[in-house]
This record gives sequence, structure tokens and C-alpha cells, in this order.
Amino acid sequence: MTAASAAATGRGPSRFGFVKGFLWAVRILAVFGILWGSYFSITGGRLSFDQWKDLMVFGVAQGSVYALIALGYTMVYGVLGFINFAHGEVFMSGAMIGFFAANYLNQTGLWASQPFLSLFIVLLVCMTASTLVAVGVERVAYRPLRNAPRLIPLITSIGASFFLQYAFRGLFGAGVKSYPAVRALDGAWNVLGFRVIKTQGIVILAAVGMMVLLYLLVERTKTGRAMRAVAEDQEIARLMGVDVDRTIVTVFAVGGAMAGVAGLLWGLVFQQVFFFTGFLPGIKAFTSAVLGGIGNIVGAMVGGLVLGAVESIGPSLVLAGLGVPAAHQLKDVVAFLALVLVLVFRPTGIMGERLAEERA
Amino acid sequence: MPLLETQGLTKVFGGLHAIDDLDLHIEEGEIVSVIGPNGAGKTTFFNLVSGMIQPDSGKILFEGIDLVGLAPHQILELGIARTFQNVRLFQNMTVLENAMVGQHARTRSGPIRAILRTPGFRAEEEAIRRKAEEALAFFGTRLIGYRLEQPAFVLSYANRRRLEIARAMATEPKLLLLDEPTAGMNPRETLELTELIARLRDEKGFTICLIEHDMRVVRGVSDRVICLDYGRKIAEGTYHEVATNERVIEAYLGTKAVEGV
Amino acid sequence: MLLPIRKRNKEDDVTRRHSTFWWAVLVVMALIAAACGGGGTTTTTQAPGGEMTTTTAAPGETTTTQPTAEFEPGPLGAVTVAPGEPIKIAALQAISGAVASLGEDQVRGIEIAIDDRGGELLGHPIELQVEDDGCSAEGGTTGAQRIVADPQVVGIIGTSCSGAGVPASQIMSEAGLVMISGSNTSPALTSDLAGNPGSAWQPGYFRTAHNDIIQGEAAAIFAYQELGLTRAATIHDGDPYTEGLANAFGRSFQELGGEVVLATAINKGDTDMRPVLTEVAAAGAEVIFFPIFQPEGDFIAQQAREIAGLEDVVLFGADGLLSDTYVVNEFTVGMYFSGPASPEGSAYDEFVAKYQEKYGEAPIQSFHAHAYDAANMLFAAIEQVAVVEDDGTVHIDRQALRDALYATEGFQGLTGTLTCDEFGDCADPRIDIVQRTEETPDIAAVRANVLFTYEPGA
Amino acid sequence: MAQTVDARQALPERELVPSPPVDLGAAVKWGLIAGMTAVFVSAIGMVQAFEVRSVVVGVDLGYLVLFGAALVFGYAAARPGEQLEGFLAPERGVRNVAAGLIAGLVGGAVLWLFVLLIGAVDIRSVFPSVSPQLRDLLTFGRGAGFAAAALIGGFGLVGALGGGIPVLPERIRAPLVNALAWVLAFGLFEDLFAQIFRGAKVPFLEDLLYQPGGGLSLVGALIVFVLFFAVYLSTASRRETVRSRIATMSPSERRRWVGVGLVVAIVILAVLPQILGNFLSEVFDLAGIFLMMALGLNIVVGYAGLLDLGYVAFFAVGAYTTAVLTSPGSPRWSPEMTFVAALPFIVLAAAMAGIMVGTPVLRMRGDYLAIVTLGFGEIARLLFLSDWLKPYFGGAQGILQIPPLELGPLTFRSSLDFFYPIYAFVLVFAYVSWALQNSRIGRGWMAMREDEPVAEVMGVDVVKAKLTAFVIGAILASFGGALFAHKIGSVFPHSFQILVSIVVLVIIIVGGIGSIPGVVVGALILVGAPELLREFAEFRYLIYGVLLIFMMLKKPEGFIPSRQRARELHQEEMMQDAWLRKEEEAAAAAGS
Repeated sequence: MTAASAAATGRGPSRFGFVKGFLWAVRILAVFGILWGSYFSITGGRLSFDQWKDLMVFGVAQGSVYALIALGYTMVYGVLGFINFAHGEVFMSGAMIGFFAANYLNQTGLWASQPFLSLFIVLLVCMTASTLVAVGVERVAYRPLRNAPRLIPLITSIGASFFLQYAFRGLFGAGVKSYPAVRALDGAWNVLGFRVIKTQGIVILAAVGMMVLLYLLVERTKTGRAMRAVAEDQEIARLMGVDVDRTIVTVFAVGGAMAGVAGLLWGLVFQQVFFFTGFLPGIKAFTSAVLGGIGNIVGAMVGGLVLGAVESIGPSLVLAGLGVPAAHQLKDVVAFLALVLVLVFRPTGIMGERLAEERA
Repeated sequence: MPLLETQGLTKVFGGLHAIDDLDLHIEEGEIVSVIGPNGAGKTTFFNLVSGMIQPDSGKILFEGIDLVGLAPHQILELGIARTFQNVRLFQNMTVLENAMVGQHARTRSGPIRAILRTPGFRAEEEAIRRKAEEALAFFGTRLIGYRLEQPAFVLSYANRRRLEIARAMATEPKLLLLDEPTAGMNPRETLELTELIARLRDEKGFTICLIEHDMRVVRGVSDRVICLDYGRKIAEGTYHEVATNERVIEAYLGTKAVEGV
Repeated sequence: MLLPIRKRNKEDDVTRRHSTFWWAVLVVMALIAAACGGGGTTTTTQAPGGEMTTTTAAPGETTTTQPTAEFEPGPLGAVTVAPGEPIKIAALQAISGAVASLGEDQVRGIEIAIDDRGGELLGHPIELQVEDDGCSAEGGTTGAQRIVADPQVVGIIGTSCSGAGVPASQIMSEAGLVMISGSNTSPALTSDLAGNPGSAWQPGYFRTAHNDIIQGEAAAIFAYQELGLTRAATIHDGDPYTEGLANAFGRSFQELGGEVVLATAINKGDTDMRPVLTEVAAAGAEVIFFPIFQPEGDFIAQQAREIAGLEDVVLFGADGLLSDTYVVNEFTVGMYFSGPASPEGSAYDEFVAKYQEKYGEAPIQSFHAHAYDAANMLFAAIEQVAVVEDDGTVHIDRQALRDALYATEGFQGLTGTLTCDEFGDCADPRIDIVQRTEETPDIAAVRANVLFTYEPGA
Repeated sequence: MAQTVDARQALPERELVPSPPVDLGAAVKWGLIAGMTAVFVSAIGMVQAFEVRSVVVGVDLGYLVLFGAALVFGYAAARPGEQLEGFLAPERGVRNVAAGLIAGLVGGAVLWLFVLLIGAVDIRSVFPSVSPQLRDLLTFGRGAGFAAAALIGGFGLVGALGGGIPVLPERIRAPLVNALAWVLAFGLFEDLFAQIFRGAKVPFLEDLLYQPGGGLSLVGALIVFVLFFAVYLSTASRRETVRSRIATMSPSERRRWVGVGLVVAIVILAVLPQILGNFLSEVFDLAGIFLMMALGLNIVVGYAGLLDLGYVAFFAVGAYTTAVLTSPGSPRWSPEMTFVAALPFIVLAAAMAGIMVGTPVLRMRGDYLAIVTLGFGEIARLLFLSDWLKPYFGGAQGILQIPPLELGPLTFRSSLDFFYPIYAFVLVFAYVSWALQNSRIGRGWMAMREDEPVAEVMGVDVVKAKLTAFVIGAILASFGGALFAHKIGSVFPHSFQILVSIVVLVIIIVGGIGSIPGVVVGALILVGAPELLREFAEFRYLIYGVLLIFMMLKKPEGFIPSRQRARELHQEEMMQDAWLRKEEEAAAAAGS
């Protein structure tokens, strides 16, 4: 159709290329596949309505964890413009150190008698640990490279990531560490007809809360203004009297603190941590940040939620409906395909990013 | 038939009409200057013609072919080359390589021929090199000799501007769009470039459209001057006609005074 | 709302003077030197004369001493250990990456086996060379190449992963060595237990771990016949081991007359199992068989309790989860596990005590005992075939060593009574099904709580 | 460095101000860092794990690591600042040694405090490696008092030695440090050197250098030290001249030398595996396969500027296509082709994969591209792993029984054999990279990398250029995959982790992005190093991480930067001067 109309406008080079055709085919196939799979899944009645609702809640909760970590990615990317691969390890270090605090409190009995006080103490420990690690990595691996091409800090961040993983393994052993359970958070709430497991509810609330705090920090405070100035142009910010190094350290510290919060919540929900814990959530969080529009705080949140929901519902809804066996094995395939599709439809992510819009 | 013609060209950025229902034409062999205060939409006009952005409505006809919807490289193949206001060279490539890139659209050999180093490929490479050197030689000794192998970033500001023009020349265009070619040059260099622009038309036969703030340059080279303001054409004619046009003076005085008027 | 994106620097030209290749090489060398100090093989050599501890795994004392006849090497050659020189064995285990604990645990098992012998064999110190198999085919290849490059290495304890075992066993076999794995379970490496060699079978390859087929059958019989369950779901994690075992279970379960209502999978690294468990609930499974590892196994057991419709489901794991760090968790109460039959007595407790003492933590995975047995099997076989000269020189004939291992019968190990078949499957064929209850909060108690013992052919 | 210093000494002395002296306060800071490092390597179990390995005359690796911290940071504390314009060259003398000494003493004190701590409190429940044995090691088995003296004294001494390094005259310093590094390397990589000696038919060298229990003997250490010291000392000046000679060569002359170099390289390649033996050949094979991928990715990232983090997908496609087509064990369909017959299909599959990945990402910018390609890498692995496609690709159980590589009458089976086809392909691909770089299409890529919109306006069809880059990159990677499959004899999804993509990317960046020799060196070092670091078993990725950071901080442009990045200003000046001189001479000749 498009080809015909292009031909009708007259002479000259073709306006319809292979690429456009391919992308349209992808779009049509995707929409068709999703509708087809969903139709069979829903009409097949394999899952009840309540189960679909549960899947939704699970997805949102998982997405909230991604979102919390993604906030740190987005902060660093927004201000410094490079991918901090070690951020997943920053998150892991919070969760890992937090485990020892939680374990100690559990042994003293405080964990059982004063669960919320204990959680608060552990939260502080997690945040401190993650912040210290994040700031330390910045000092050693990134600051000397402030003016290098952006691929260089990417490589040092990979190096830092390796180092942190194996340093934690060496220090604390390779075994899986189990967080003590919080009895007070057993059970579920009923929210508007959705069954929300309490720990998951807390994760969702915390993610939204942290996002709002971060948003206020960036938009409403002097520090936030400095961050935005540095993000815009480091040199000019410096000339305008902004302490660039200090601002960047603040960015890493805040991102680290967010990762620390995520670490504790991880301990609450999954009760497990080991030296490799940070890797996959790190990648997923980065995916979330891109999905939402990297550099965009609200985008990180939205991206995380969407990714979580897609991972949770996608395999059951689309793949199982299409007759794919062991659909949940392919949940990452669904997640990444969703990312590709979103970017094919909206090249700068769901919420977009400022620079790209100017360029478009 | 004019070489380039726009009909009802409109581009809106977030509610702001950068180009608003613009009709203009450029005849073959002309040197046309586009002037106007900052933000009048001059560079947007170049971006539209070169295909870097797409118009919201209207047509851009080049030798009767509508350019709307074409990729920039297709437009270049048709014969439109441009330079940039804030010189955009391939900084880390050599002077010669920069100019050789200009020949990209005029040559064909693909990866397989490049790997096999066929005689056709070698001949083509030789031709590319010759044409690039030819374009560079247009600026005397400034861009040749040892400079051929220098990376572009070591060049002086004026030489970068020259190299950018040479790169555009190497694409063998019919229409050359020069975006503030003399910005940042000293008076002597400006004068030299003014002469050069005239030579470009006379010797190479390019049709030239330039955006310029320096009115001495505009007066020196233009066959015709078009003045834009808020994306609309407010005046057109010879230099003197436009320079004395009330709306033009108003537009400029409303923003800033112009030297040389 | 939006954090502005930093303006991209043009790839700044970062050049430094004196950038030459050699300089860089030297920096690396110097750095390696500076950061890591010296090097060499990671070895565990203990001076002779250490304390000799007797264990149930002590081998039969059948050292052949033939001082007179000159030693004649067999078709695969022989290892000759001069007086004072160590007897070298190698461990090819996954000690990096996400599954590092799997390999590290086994290395520790081997090290304890060496300690138990006071660090020496036939009067020679035992030297253990540890190589990383990376849990991958290429890691197995490189590691095996490195091991076989040293002509003094007698045998290999490894690999951790079947994927690494396939190429490694081939390299090892061609070099004339023997290899005993404590955790490869793929039928491809040995046989289908019906007399047909697996596609990757190599002479000289042995294992103390179970062939997937046996354990799958045991679990299926228990679930179907003893528990009377007819609707099962299986979950694997994409590891060849777990996938093989889950499928073996499914096949047996169906043959017995049960129905596999859902055969699904997760990925290593997944944490949120609730969606997949929702599917399991929807399929109406009565039992979930998930022969996977930690930490994914934790997530399944823990989260299953939160899913509507899975309140009463039977959770069934395999030896991959039969570890201390797993069963201490409260959410494992009521779970069943299949695993090798526990040996009589307190040998395993003693072993765990040594482990704890030596490494400061409880066993981190569940194959340390298999590796321990593998090492002892190897030592026993060496002792059996070694020809010791008067001056202490030891000759170990490679073919004889293989033959001795194939002839292993009734070897008492931590994992049971080991007897090798013609394709190298040595594990005690008895499988115990144990249960974690409120009263069995630690691994020893769980292992002792045997509900059912399966003996093939019985 | 020597040149610039000379130039400044030519200036009148009185205009210069003395440089600030070495900061002794900072030495305390370095000491703290040294102490923390020593505590760290102890707490992660390195000291204990390395205790059993003797490196040089009975000095074991554990203590070497420990005291190495004092040496390195003692040197760091004593290193004089950069000479700034208008300043005298910094003084080197007692003050440097004092700084090293202070750093060492502080470091030793920190470590001693750690010893006291682990003596007083049992922290093993948190740090499993902090065992009583570690305490014994750190106290040398003689209690805390002795430890105080030994650690603080020892660290101080070693720190002072480190601090003394900058005091030595430049002429001695470099050879000395290099020779010591070589001694350590010989001690560290004893196995490798021993194998090389055996392969090169000079086994007596092994007995000469090494003592029976492992580690260099005193004589061996001396031999290595003296040998390398002499070599470095005597060639120091000559290397400078050779370097400047190369810089001023004419293109045709340079081409001739490149030709000679190539012939020499091929001869060396032909002989090398025979000397190396199977294990080292294996390391080279692996490096070669990564090198193939790196050459491919260099086209995508280095030339075309497309940050691809999912490059492993193409490697996997190559390996799986090969497995399905050649193995009798292929699950659904096994035509059991030979490698040569399968080749067109492998190329086709790779090209299709390149288009599948390349097309959706065409309009995406750097970081979007990175994560989307990373996603494609994971998608490929998960699909090959999945139960869904198990009937075709074997799922988790992989595909076994891939036959050895056959090329006409030749069969390649062992690691040693594989060296030849792998490096033959490497040579071909290096040529392909070079040929593409120096062509119309290569210039298009570079222009696109520099400034995509401008390149497009200048006539580069970026859609075509990007797809071409993706497809060619995919094909190169798929060859790597095909050889990999033949070499290993089996394929499993586990071999195609994200880590592979990351390692390949690291290779090209650390080697020098866009530079073919850089990629070669990068692959050999970055794939070779972890294999050589096998010595460090579980600590090798830790060390790898530290190395990566250190490399990037010290040489962000890579080992061998590409021509564009390498153009150093002083070379420009030299060339300019030469040209101007020629002009002047010409003018003079014309005038006279």
C-alpha cells in the first residue's frame, strides 16, 4: 500500500525500503501473535480470573524491585551518560551486608520482638553499605576517567563488577545466605479485590515512595539543581560555581542508597542473597531504565513496572496460548522482545527522554 | 523550471512555527542568500531541504522531484550538498578521508569487491582520491601536502570551514547549501571566501544557496536575497531591494542591529 | 520530570605518549606480579607424617609390592613417581561463575579426603591441582588440556557439570587418564542403564553421582505408589542435570500410570517463581518435582506457600537441594527429597564436622560427599595397582588403573556402597527418599529420616 | 619522556622553580591503603590459599602477595609528581625512601591491628576465610608480639625498597623493574615455561631454573634477572631509535617492512604450536576464536560505532548451525555434512541473524542499541536452551558428537591441530578487516561513527552501512562459532552467556578500538590472561577485574590505539617540520 502511494507521487528514489517493510512485518506479527496467544489463553480458561489478577500483582511487585535499582542506573546515566555496570553489585553489597545485620539481630531476638525497629536498623546498614560501595567505585574507577570517551568507564565498570562479585565471594563465602523471615509480614492484604502479599505490598509502596523522594530531590532542591546543571554540561556547571565532583559523588551516593533500599527489600521478599545476586537484577534494572526512557526518573519506575508485568503475565498469556511448552523458561525472551517492540514503536522509551525529543 | 522550489512548506516545533507556509524557488546557476534574524528558521530550512528533518506539510521540489520522505543520502544523490553552521567534520578522520567521504554516494563498490580488491575497485578508489584531492586543491595549498594526512581536528577554524566546503564539493552537487560559511573568520579570510564562493559558481557551475549574517558577504556574492522571519518569507529581491525593505529593517531592529546596513 | 541527558562528548582523543605494545605487556606482567605476587599451581601438598585418620571410606589394603621384576608400562603408559616427588591428581571443577559453589564444595570434599590420608599415598605426598571447568564445554576443554599436559597427573576428579564433562572426558580418555565425577549425571556420559553406551561415553570415565535415570525412577515410584499421587508437575532450570532428571521422573511417572500435568522450566537466576507456580496451580498438580539447586529451589518452596491452590501441594526436590543451607529453612518443612542412600553410622557427621572446622562454613552444596568418595576410590585404585620399588619409587600403570576402577565393587563410601558398571556408573544404586519434618531441622536429621529406599531391580 | 626533559634542561636554569617535594602526609594515606589491601587479600583467603605455592627460592605466593602490597604502595607514596612547566625536575632522594618507609610502616601497623582483632574476636562466622590458620600465617606462628615486629618491620623495609625505586637513575630503573617482573613471571608461570622448554626440546632449562619442589631456584632467579636486566639495559636506546625510524618511514618502505613482518609472523605461527604443546595451543586456540569474534565486533563497534552487547548471538548461531548440519547426534535432522559443505549454510544463517538483529535497532542510539542487542544475545541463548526448540537444538542437553574438522584431505582433531585452521582464518579475517577499513565502505562506517546525521547528509546510506556492518560482523562471529563447535565436539547453551559478549567487547576496547593489531594483542592478553591466571583458580576473575580497571586508568586508548587515535601531536609536528623543510629547500633551490 505504502509502496503504491510512494510510486504515485511520481519520479525519484524509492520511499519504501526493505527496512520499513521489515519493521511493519515485525509490528503486525507482534500484534497478531499477542492477540492470537491471548485469545487462546483467555478462552481456554486455563487460569481463573483471580489467578490473572495474582499474576498482575506479582509482576508489579517484581517490577518495583527492578524500578528501585533502575533509579540508580538512570541517575548515573542521566548525569554522567554512561552505563554503570557495577550498579547491580552495589545492590548486592547492600543486601549481603544487610544479611549479617539481620542475622545478628535475629540471634539477639530483636528481630522477632521488634520487627520494625530491626528492619529500620537493617535498612540503615544496607543503605550505608551500598552507598559506600557506590561512592568507592566512583572514586577509584570513574573519577579519573571523567573526560575519557564513554566506552572507557563502561569497561572499568565491568571490571568493578567482576571485582566486587569475587571480593564478596572471597570475604563472605560462596554459599547462599538466608535472611530470617519477618513473621509480622506473613499473610496478605486485600486491596480493591487484589490479593497482595504483605512483603510485596511493602516493596511496591517503598518503590513509589523512593521514586517520589528522588523526584523531589532532583526537581526541588539545590542539590538537584546542581545535578541537572552537571548533566547539562559539566564545564559550564563548573563555571557557574557548581562543585562538579561533589555533585557526582552525591549522584552515586543517592543511587547507592536506593540500591541499598532495594537490597533490604530483596532480603524481605526473596530471603536469599549470594555473591551473584546482583548480576541479573542489574541487567533487568538497566532494561527497565531503557524501557522507560533512560535518564527519566518516572520512566525508570514505569519501565520497571512494565517489565515486571510483562515477565509475569507474558509467558502465561501469550506463549502458553500459542502452545509453547515450558513458557516461563522464556520469560526473559518475552521481556527483551517487549523491549525491542516498545523501542520499535517508540525509539526513546515509554516516557521518552529530553534530548532525543529535541533531536527528533 | 526552477532547480529548487518549495510549496507551502511548514514545520512546527512544539507549537512554534519554525517554517511557516514557505514558498520560494532557486534557479539554476544562481547565488541566493538567505538572511534573517536569529531563529528566523534559516537553518531549519536547510535541514528540511537536506532531509535531516521532515516537514509537517508542503512540498520541496528539486528538478521536479518531491524530496519529502526521502532519506538524506538519496537527496544528496540527487545533487544537494550542504555545510553546517557549527562546522561538523569527521574530526578523527584525515583531511583527505573527509573529502573522500563526499564521493560515497557517487561510487558503488561494496564489501565483496573491497575484500577481493578487484581492478574495478582499485580504479574507483583511485578516482575517489583524485576527485577528493581536486576538491581540496580548490583552496590552494591550505588543505593539501602534509595536511592531507592530518586528522581534521588539528586544523585551524578557517581551514575546517574550507574543508567542510571541499567535502560538500566532492559530492559533485548541483545545489550547494552553505550555512554561514564565514562565521568566525577574520576579515581577510572572509573576503577570500567571498571571492571563492563566486568562483565556485563560475568555475564549477554549482548553484549556491547560503545563509549569511555578514552583510558584506551577502552584498558581495548574491544574485538574489531572501529574508526570513518567523519562518515566513518577508522580502525577496536584489541585495539593495531587501536591505531597504521596511519589514526587513523592522525585523532586524526588533532583534538586533545589523552591521553594514 | 526529566533529568537532562548529558551532552555527549565527541570521542575525545585520549592519547598518551610512549604507547607501545611492549610497555603494555610489561605493565600487565608487572601488575600481575604486583597484584598477585607469585604463582604456580594451586596445590594442596601436605608434609608426610601428618595425622592419619581412619574413616569408613578407607580402602582395602591391597598394595602390590613387586620389588624384583622390572616394571613394564601397559598400552596407555604409566606414571612413575620418584622418591620424594608427589603423586599428582587434579580436580576439574566449576569454581567461578554463578555455580562456583558447586565446584568449590567438591574441591573441599577432595581436600578432606586427602587430609584423611594425612596428605600422602604410598609414602608420597598427594598434590592436588585445581582447575576451573567453568561449567562449560570450553572451560572443560581448556582445563582438561591443562591437566593432561602434565604427564605426572594420574587421575582427575571432575567435572562439576555434564556439559564440561563431555569434551573433558574425551581429552582425558585419549591421554590415558581416568576421571571420576562427583556430580555429572547425564546418561550421555555413561549409558542408558540398558546396556547401550551414551553418545559421549569414553573409556576411563567414572562417576559417583547417579545416572539421572535411576533417581527419576525412584522419585516417580515413591510419588505414585507410596504417596498415591497421580498428577505431577516438573520444573527444571535449564541445567542438563536438572532437565535430565525432571524428564526421567516424568517418563517414569507416566509409565506408572500417573499424569504429568505440566512440564515446565525456569531459568537460573530467576527469583520470582510465583507466575510459574500459578501455572502449576492452574494445572491442578498434586506434586511438584523440582530437582534444581539453590537459590532457585528456595524461591519455589518458599513462594509455593503463597499461591492460592498450592497450599496442600507436595514439594519434591532432589539431592541438589539436600544441603544444610536449604533444609534449615522453615519453608522446607514437609518437603520430600530423593538422594543417594545414606551410609550407616556417623561417618557423614564426622565429615561435616571436619568440613565446618576446615572451611568455617557448613557444606555449601550437596556433592562434597560424592567428590570425597571419588577421591577415595581413586586413591584405593592407585594403591591397588601401584608397583612400589624398594627405594620408594612408585609406578602406576594407566591401563591397570582403569581396569581396577572398572572392577570396583562394594566400595564403602559416604554416599553408599559403590560398584562400577562397564560404562563407569559407580554410584550406589540405592536411592533414599527422605522428608524434612518439624523434628528434622538440619541436614543430618533429614538424611536420617528415610521413608523409602529404592533398589533398582528389587 | 627523555626527550622532553632534555628540551627543558636546555632552558636557562634560573627561570625554574623547584618542584614540590614528595608529600609525607600522603605517604600515611598510601600506607593506610597498603594496610587495607593486605587485610583484604588476607580476608578473602588469598594469602592462605597461596601459602603452599613457592615462587622464588622458598618465598611463597601468599607472603609475596602480602608484602607486594607494601612494595606497590611504598612506590606509589614515593613517586615524585609530574614535572610541570617552569619547575625543576622533582628531587629524588632520601625523602622518597622515607615516604616509602612511612607507607610501609603504616601498612604494617594496620595489618598488625587486624591480627590483634582476629586474635581477640572470632569473626569467622561472617568472614569464613579468617581462620586460625590465617592468624598463624600472619603471626608467622609465633604470637602477636613477633607479628608486630615482623609485619611492621617487614612492611617498612619493603615499603622503603618500593620508595627507593624512583630514586634510581632512569637508565637503571626501567631495566631493573622489568627484570624483576620477569623473575616473578618465571616463578609464577612455572608450568607454562616448563612446557615451553619441553616443547622447544631444551628440557635441561627446566632443571636449571626451577627447584624440585616448585618455584625458581636461587640460581634460576639470578639467571633470569641478569639476562633480562642486560637485555633491557642494552636495548633501551636502540628501541628509541627504531621507534623514531618507523615514525619517519615512507609509506612504501613501511609497506615493505609490514610484508617482511607478515612473513616472519606466518613462519612463527607455523612453528609455534609444535613448541607450545597441547595445553598452550589450546589457550591460543581459544584466544584465536575470540580473536575472530573480536575482529568481527571491531567492524561493528570500532568501525561503524554500533555498540553491540549481544554479539554472542552470532557466535551461537554459527556453532549451532554447524552442530545441526554436521553432527550425527543432531536431534531432528542430521545431514552429517562436512564443514566445507556446511559453510554456505552457516554464512547464510549468520547473515540472516545479522539482519534480524540489525534491522529493528537501526534507528536506535548508542545505549538503546546496547541493551537491545544484549537482549538479542540472551534471546538466542534462551531459545537454544528452551524446551520449545529442544526437538531441533537439543535444549539443555546440547548437541554432541560433532565430528572433527575436515578440510579436504586434512583432519584436525587435537588442540595442536586446530591451531592452524583457526589462525588461518584469523589471518584471512584480519586481512578482510584491513581491506574493508581502507575502502569506500570503511570510510562510510567511520563517517557514520563520527557523526551519523552528517554522514547521512554526505551521502552515506546509513541503513545499508549499518546492516552491512551487522551482517559482516555476524558472519565473522559465526565462523568463530563453527570452529568452536568442531573443536569442542559438542555445543551447549551454557557456552553462549552474556559474559562472552562482554569479554569480546573488552578485548577490542582494551586492545585499542578500531585497530587490528590492537584487537590481536587484546585477544591474546585478555583471553590468554585468564587462562594463565588459572594459576589463581578462584581468584582469577577478581584479578581480571582489577586488571581491567588498572588498564583503563593507565591506558584508556588501549594497548595499540588505531591510527586515528594514535596520531600524536609531536609526530604531527615532526611531519610538519619535515614538510616545511622540504618546501624551504625547494624554495632555496629555486632561488639560487
